[in-house]
Amino acid sequence: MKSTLLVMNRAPYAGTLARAGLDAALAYAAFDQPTSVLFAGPAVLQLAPAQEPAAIGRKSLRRLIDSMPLYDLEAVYADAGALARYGLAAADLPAFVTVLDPAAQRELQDRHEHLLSF
Amino acid sequence: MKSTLLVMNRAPYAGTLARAGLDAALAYAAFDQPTSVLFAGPAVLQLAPAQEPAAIGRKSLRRLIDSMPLYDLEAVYADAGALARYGLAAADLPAFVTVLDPAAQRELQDRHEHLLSF
Amino acid sequence: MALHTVNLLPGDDATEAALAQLRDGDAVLFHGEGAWHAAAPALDAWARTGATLHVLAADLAACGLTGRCDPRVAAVDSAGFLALTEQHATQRAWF
Amino acid sequence: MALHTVNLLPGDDATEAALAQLRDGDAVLFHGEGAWHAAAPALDAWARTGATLHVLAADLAACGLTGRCDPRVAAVDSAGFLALTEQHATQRAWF
Amino acid sequence: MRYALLVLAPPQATAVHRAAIGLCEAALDAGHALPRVFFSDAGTQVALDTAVPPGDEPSPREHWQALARQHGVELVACIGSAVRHGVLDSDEAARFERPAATLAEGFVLGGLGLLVEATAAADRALTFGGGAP
Amino acid sequence: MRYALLVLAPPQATAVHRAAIGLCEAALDAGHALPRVFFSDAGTQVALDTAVPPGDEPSPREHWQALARQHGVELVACIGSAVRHGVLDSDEAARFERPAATLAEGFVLGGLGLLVEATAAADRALTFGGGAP
Repeated sequence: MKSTLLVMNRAPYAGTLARAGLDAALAYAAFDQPTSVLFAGPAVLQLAPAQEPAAIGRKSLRRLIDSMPLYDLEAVYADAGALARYGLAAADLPAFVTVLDPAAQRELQDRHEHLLSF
Repeated sequence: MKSTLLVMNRAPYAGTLARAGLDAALAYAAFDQPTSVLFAGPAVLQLAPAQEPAAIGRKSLRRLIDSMPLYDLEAVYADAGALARYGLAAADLPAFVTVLDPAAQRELQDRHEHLLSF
Repeated sequence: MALHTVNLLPGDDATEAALAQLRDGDAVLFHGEGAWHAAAPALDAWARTGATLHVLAADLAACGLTGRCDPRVAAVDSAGFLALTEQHATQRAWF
Repeated sequence: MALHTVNLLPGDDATEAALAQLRDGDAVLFHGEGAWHAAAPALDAWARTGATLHVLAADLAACGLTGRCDPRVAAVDSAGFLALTEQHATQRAWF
Repeated sequence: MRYALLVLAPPQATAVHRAAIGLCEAALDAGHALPRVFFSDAGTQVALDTAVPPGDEPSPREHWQALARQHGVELVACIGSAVRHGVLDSDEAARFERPAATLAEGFVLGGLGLLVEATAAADRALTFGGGAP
Repeated sequence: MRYALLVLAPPQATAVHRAAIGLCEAALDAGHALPRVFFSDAGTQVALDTAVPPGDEPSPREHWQALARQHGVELVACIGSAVRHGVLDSDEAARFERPAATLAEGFVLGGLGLLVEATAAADRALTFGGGAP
């Protein structure tokens, strides 16, 4: 067993990589691995509220993220700089998400044995 | 028959879109359409000299571009700002390529009836 | 006059080149990932160009921004997109 | 200490975030589109971080930069890439 | 007016395909001509018959097929791109000794000349790209 | 040491696949263990048997297959991603009523548990992504 940080980098609906990353994070949690998730860069857009992607043939990733605590996955972090770039406020995010500055993101990374990037 | 400007936007070997764009440009020229090509943004890297992509399983796009005059395709342009960003000099480019600033790029666009982007 | 279809995230490094190609009378249609512009600080630079700004409604909804769309951006459906292509002879696709 | 594998073009909008994550003792491996850094003005910002800089030789050759590689960047083959993964416990992949 | 479309985005970029399909429907409803859509590069993957979209949502492929059925729009996948992306009609499957064709119903393979022909005859040429992975 | 790899890049990103394959070969030559490579999202397309690479260059698929043959590396394509991308083994082809399997020799389909298992047992976990279209 290794502590694993999954770093999300993609906006939610450009392709399917964002969804693949979330599915992987839920799998790590479901297999009882010590799991953390960092939403970095455009991936903070996955956290945006009120997403309604049915008309583009997709399911809401925010809804999937909201289910993370059901998998005991609550070590979930977001990149402060990216939130500002895209005009997202802390109040827009799920309550269990912690906002981190760059130095804190590096500390988070260094606390984990493995990193995977999506 | 319509005058057509093909705008290239992609670096040469990230995927296959750069190659698809060049193949399209050569097809327009081969079918005797009034054809121009603009290398914009990362696509100016397709013009870089001495590309040797055999070890990554690809064929040189610069070599393909060098063949454009054989198809009577010499209305070929490159984005000045992008060349500077990537450290390319005018001397690095094929002799038939004309470097354009943003205003001249817009004039080029406005002289064509159709634009296609790659 | 040209229609610029913009499938770029706010802050994408192609933005600067796109902004330099906008002219009075041009129209911009944000779609796909471009729809995030409708509530992003980066919108200001687009609004200063003199081009009219539009966003595809389905993509705006996907982003959760239907109720938060900047008033400088008009949401359009497919018929509105068609009208933009009728009014502008050429399209520059940014993606 | 971490290995940062960088498959980003010079000027990519993810660059700023990547630079902010570099520390003394880290290594950077430019590969894929990242290999264009080996002769681009954007390299300076990477060189100022204190991380060691490397580029995959096959990608450097694809870019036509084998003879133009900045002296601050070391070209490595697969064995050199392996050594970087042996020396650094974690990898941050930027793409 | 007469329209011609070039689609480069992979089918995973569902938003891009929806935008293109919506435009086609609007154009045809308004009485414009739109005889052909040309798919190139990763866009040809939308014609891959073995791709199974998730869940109950109709995929871009099914929307394009409906457009072809209802309006007679010709859907051409660039043959060069298609074979690289695993999209083979029965001729190409035989040529490359693959067990079965993978080209979805409603699509045909064709050369770049069909793109040139389409835009040369059109008043409007539109490109749809971007998105994915 | 023991390595685990996650590959997300589509096969059109040949440079990324070459880098990953080169690293695998170097690791195995140096005596490291590398029991499994896991392909997810667009990375699963490398296992699409109907894709025909251009010209005479060996494709990423053929390089991965050689690695599996020579070193016994298990090549697992994430089943969820694979079926979306048209990569079906015979079971999935039957389930979704497609005429033939499209999974290339040397690859297997499997769930995300196989990724979790691989990295949990590894000293090094590496991701290969980016590139294309």
